[in-house]
Amino acid sequence: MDPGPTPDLRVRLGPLELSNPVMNASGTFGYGDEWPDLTGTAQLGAIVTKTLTLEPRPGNPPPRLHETPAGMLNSIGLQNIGVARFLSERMPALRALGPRIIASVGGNRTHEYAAAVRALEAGGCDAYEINISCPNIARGGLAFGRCPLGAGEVVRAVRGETRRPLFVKLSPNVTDIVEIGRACLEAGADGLTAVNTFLGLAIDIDAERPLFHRGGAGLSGPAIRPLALHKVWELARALPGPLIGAGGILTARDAWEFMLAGAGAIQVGTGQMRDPRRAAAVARGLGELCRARGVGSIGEIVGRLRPAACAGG
Amino acid sequence: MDPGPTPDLRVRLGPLELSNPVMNASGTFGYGDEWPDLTGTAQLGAIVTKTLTLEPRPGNPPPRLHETPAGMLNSIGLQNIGVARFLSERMPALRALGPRIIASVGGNRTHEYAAAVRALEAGGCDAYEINISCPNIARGGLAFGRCPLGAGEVVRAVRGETRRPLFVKLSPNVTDIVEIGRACLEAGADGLTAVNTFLGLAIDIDAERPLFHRGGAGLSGPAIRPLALHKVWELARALPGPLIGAGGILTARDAWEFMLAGAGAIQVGTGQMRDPRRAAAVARGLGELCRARGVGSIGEIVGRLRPAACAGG
Amino acid sequence: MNGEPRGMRAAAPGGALRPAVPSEGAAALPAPPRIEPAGIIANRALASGIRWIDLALPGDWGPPLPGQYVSLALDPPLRETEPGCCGSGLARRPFSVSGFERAGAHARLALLYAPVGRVTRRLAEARPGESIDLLGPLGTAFPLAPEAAEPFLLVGGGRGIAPLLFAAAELARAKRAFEIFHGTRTAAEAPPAERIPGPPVHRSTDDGSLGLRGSVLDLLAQAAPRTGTILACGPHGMLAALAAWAEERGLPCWVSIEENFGCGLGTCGGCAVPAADPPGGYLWACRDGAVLPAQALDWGRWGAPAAPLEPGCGGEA
Amino acid sequence: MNGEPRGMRAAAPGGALRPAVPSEGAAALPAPPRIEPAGIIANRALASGIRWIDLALPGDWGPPLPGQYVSLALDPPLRETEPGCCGSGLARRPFSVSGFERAGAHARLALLYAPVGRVTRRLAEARPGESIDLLGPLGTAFPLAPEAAEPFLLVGGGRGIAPLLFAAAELARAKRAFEIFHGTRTAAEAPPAERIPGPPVHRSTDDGSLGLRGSVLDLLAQAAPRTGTILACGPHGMLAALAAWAEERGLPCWVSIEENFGCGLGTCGGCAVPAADPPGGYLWACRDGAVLPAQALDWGRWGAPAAPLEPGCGGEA
Ligand SMILES: Cc1cc2nc3c(=O)[nH]c(=O)nc-3n(C[C@H](O)[C@H](O)[C@H](O)COP(=O)(O)OP(=O)(O)OC[C@H]3O[C@@H](n4cnc5c(N)ncnc54)[C@H](O)[C@@H]3O)c2cc1C
Ligand SMILES: Cc1cc2nc3c(=O)[nH]c(=O)nc-3n(C[C@H](O)[C@H](O)[C@H](O)COP(=O)(O)OP(=O)(O)OC[C@H]3O[C@@H](n4cnc5c(N)ncnc54)[C@H](O)[C@@H]3O)c2cc1C
Ligand SMILES: Cc1cc2nc3c(=O)[nH]c(=O)nc-3n(C[C@H](O)[C@H](O)[C@H](O)COP(=O)(O)O)c2cc1C
Ligand SMILES: Cc1cc2nc3c(=O)[nH]c(=O)nc-3n(C[C@H](O)[C@H](O)[C@H](O)COP(=O)(O)O)c2cc1C
Ligand code: FES
Ligand code: FES
Repeated sequence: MDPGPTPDLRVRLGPLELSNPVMNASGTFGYGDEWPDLTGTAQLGAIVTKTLTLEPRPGNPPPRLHETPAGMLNSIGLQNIGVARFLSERMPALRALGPRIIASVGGNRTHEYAAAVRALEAGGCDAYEINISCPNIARGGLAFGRCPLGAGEVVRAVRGETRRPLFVKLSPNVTDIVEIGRACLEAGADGLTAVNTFLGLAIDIDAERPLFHRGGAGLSGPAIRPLALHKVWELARALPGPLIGAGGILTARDAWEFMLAGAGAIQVGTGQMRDPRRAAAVARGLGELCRARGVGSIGEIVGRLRPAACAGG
Repeated sequence: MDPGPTPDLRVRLGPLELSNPVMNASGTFGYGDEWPDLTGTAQLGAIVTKTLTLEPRPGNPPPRLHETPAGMLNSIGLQNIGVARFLSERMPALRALGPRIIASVGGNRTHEYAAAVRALEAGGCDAYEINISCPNIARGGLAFGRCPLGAGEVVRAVRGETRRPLFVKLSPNVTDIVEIGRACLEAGADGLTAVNTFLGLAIDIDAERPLFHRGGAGLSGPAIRPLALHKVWELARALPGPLIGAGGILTARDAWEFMLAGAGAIQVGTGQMRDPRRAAAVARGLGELCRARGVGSIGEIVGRLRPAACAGG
Repeated sequence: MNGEPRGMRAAAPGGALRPAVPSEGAAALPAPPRIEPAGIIANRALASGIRWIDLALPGDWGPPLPGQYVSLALDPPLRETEPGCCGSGLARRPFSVSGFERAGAHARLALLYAPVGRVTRRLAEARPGESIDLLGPLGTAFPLAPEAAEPFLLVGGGRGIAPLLFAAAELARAKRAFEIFHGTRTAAEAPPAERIPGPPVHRSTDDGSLGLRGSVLDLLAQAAPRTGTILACGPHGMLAALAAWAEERGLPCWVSIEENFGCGLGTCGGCAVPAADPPGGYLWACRDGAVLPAQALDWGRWGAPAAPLEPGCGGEA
Repeated sequence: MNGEPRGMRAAAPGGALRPAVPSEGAAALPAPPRIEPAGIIANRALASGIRWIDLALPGDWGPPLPGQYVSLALDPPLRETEPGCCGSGLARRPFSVSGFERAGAHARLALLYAPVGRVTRRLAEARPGESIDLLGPLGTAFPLAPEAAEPFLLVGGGRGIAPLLFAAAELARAKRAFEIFHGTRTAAEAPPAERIPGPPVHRSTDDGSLGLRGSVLDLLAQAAPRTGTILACGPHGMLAALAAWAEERGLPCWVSIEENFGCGLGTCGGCAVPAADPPGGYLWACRDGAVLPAQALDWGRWGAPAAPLEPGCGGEA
């Protein structure tokens, strides 16, 4: 049987062009340079680093992970080696792997985000993903991600430091994600990543304490997939900026749904923890789905979801 | 072995006393009078009716259900026979079953909620649960549940109609559930039920349309349990009113966690769809857990969760 | 407008099960549903993509009526001391009864199933000795009462043959006149003739590899029945076409329908299907059905069930 | 303060695996981890609550070093055309290697496991012929190099005997001096002596039903070793107590530790355990360990792992 022409998997996210729409999600793939052979890293459209802060951070005390039905709670607390060591120790290897490099950036205060990006500018990343949605740190993170003013402030500060493509990673723990997304775009972001983890709780019933030291933690994995998909769809219908979808994606079929809903690219996070080759498999699988469904270029399907039969009610 | 004294399962939710803390969640248990023998309905602390509206409602077109990883999306659309038929056709049988009866009440507009409660007053329910959180209807429901002003307005209107215990069922699809809960209590609610379903999306990838006619749908089941538990804990730490917990509870152990986090009673929804005896089994199981853990009265554990090891960060 | 399914109106308060549809046809009152562990006696392939499972139940279980179904959950029973979840699917899954007999202290229940998704594929791996959580019997029955017009015309598409096998066995036992029409995509998907009770089965296949090349509706049209009672089960498209065809010819037509089920007990409202009457209203496939008179449904308002993974059946539109 | 686990600092950029802890002891460089389907050869009970599984792997797999572990996922491989999920646990589960040998074109890997939860209980039901997705070999090894002080004192609590069995087999083969100390709750939970390579095993039980009544630490204290290298695995409380005991006596002590694992590859940061140096920093149990020198850990900052469902081991505080 003729497999047909090779589908074109290239996508464009505003100023950022990718060889295919699949990335890892930040934080489950280290700095991106580990285990390239095992994981098939070279097959990804882009590598997203663990969220980097200006200074190194030790992260939270254990336990940091807890499995829930079809999901995973984590409280890593942005453990990372800091921008300087990332640039000297990891960036060279990363660059050699081929895919685009997106540096995920975090901070406690607005000026820390800006300083981290400023420091990264020398390193030659292809784009930034500003993490204003980490639920596992005391300040910063989610505090910015739940308020349009705070989100806009961080984005403006970072925008002042770089002309590279700038994505903002949104929190789903909000009444109206569109409002936050809009504030980010208006403040100069090129696009949005949706979503980071949902706030959840696990309990140690013997100690009668929250299992995690910080109380709440972030839920990821297939459990949240329908919720993340809804958030992406809300954003896609309301805003013009390109979207990167994340939340529970394990297979190419899952990725396809996010792309139909409006994501120009997608990320695999928790899926990498089950199978470190997942993201690469999704990239290959999208090609196969294109073939099976007669799609010549994956870009065609982005946002092609028709309205609900009864959108108004 | 001596099983020890029978644990006391009675709980008090503000003005409402229950023989045990287990209820069904609204909407997965019909009007409560179906299949009493199969389900062991008499063993529940309270029966919560399907949400009732003043006039009958046909509900949404099929499909109405879709299974997701460890979860269930539904878009029932508050199909119900209306208050009048409920009172004449179902209430007598319901009353005969023994447990307290909590009428769940919905509406499109504030005055509809009030009118429904007014009409129900004759029927002798033990309490009301005001549903301002249904994601599956065009107007009302979630529209009220996502805004403190709207929520307060509905509660005030209903409070004007009844002196019976009044609970308000909150939506988790908000940035700050405490703010909504507070508005409800200030408007005269006796307590809060948390939570209704999370907004999610399923896609028919062949038709390239949302699977459900209304687009979004509500996610329930174990997938959301860690998220629901976190919402209950947020409310319990901030507000004085009694709480009823719901979201993914399948076993007594799940119920125990919600009670530690601050719920004085709990509801089993989707669990009933897997096993129509679930709620009754949870009620029995709580007794066994009390015995195994040396708890004489289940009320003792409510809200006993100690703070997180590092609450501040 | 009245949003309440008929079944709920017909049911006595308190939940005693009554046939929810006009009960002319029902031979007997259904047994109340129970939940029992069902031991697997045998579990084997019957045709390509079609399997057969024999389950052991307590001797006083049922009896189910032809057209009724049971609802399965595969995971081990939940333990109250552990967090609750669901290895293979959260909701139960419904399956029509394909055969039933009492054998001493036990009852033997047979299901015919297609391994199409999470639960059914795992069911295909279950082995004799394992046990499955079974809720049933549930739902309405085919009208096999004496006053129903003969011959019964049993029309099945693909795995839709499942409830018809049980109906055929009952009809054969009662010495009623009936014919069976079964359509599949290819010969390989057709269960062997000796597994189908009654007179020689009429066959069709999409590819002509067995019997008539065409749909099961073509097959029925070829037989051109003037009288009789149609009992049908199969994919949505086939049933919709059959309903129109039967209506045109004035033949009574009963269909066993499918939607995504939740509770199976008429308590969650998840299985709603558009009713002909009242217009805009719904029936609950789980309790008002799964067997319903074809005219009770508003086929125009009822889109095909959402994700049709089931194998074709000769004739799906 | 430096939040980065040592292992990550030691690892070459690009991710080549190097022993992440001081490598004096490591006999050889570990083989790079691979993902392979592992066929079940046998799967049976070894003692009460303890099972043994033999897995077939490709002949060029590994070899693993004693102390290394593998990471399992039981569900069938995901299909790219279907929604992805996880019947039995989303995350992989880590298990120490208990035995390994090459046998012609295949390699044979043995694990000892306790069916305590979702995945391990389902593993207990898996049958010969089925296949499991296996990632490994992973992590650091016990220091069995010539320069390590003899005798090796292998100290196991409950199922913590698992990695020690492999270490014992290697030590026996290399004709090194060693003793095994194993504590369980009762006699029924102790694997039969003939399954434990080397000299007669010293036993303790909480209830005195076998060997010394008391903890495995009591047992070791009774033996009062003056010299040697401790290799230990068991519940957190036991390891913490042992670490203190060894430190007091100046005995080198290596422990195989547990935390909830995510990736097993040092890329998610989920398995962090408090490091002695830098203070406030963390090691990654999955890649800096699972075998670590006891002094590398800050036991004071490390609470017991959260939900101790594992069977006791004689002596958990
Ligand atoms: C009354 C009735 C009787 C049936 N009798 C038979 C029978 O005798 N033999 C047989 O092979 N099949 C029968 N079915 C269909 C059978 O229930 C489905 O094939 C089965 O539920 C699929 O489950 P799964 O986990 O294997 O598939 P899934 O992985 O869940 O999905 C596969 C397909 O099943 C659909 N589906 C998902 N959840 C449900 C649900 N809760 N209920 C129904 N469909 C769902 C999906 O939309 C998809 O199309 C019957 C269905 C009904 C409603
Ligand atoms: C390096 C290492 C080596 C191990 N070697 C062995 C061995 O040789 N034999 C053996 O029997 N066990 C071993 N374990 C423990 C084993 O991994 C757990 O018993 C297993 O993961 C429990 O899985 P479950 O699904 O059956 O239990 P669950 O249902 O997940 O829960 C049971 C217990 O396991 C814990 N748990 C949950 N998720 C994880 C996770 N991702 N990783 C670890 N623990 C988790 C829970 O906190 C709970 O205490 C080892 C663990 C580690 C870290
Ligand atoms: C262990 C773990 C660590 C994570 N760390 C980060 C992080 O450092 N920065 C970030 O933006 N998101 C982080 N996330 C969130 C993921 O990038 C992703 O947004 C989320 O998990 C949803 O996708 P998934 O379901 O595919 O995992 C982390 C998630 C997990 C599970
Ligand atoms: C099929 C279905 C129907 C529901 N109908 C209602 C309803 O009528 N009124 C309401 O307040 N909540 C309704 N809910 C929400 C549940 O009562 C409950 O709040 C939610 O499902 C979370 O609990 P669970 O995970 O135990 O199901 C419904 C849920 C399901 C699954
Ligand atoms: S499946 Fe619940 S009402 Fe039919
Ligand atoms: S388990 Fe992921 S870093 Fe150790």
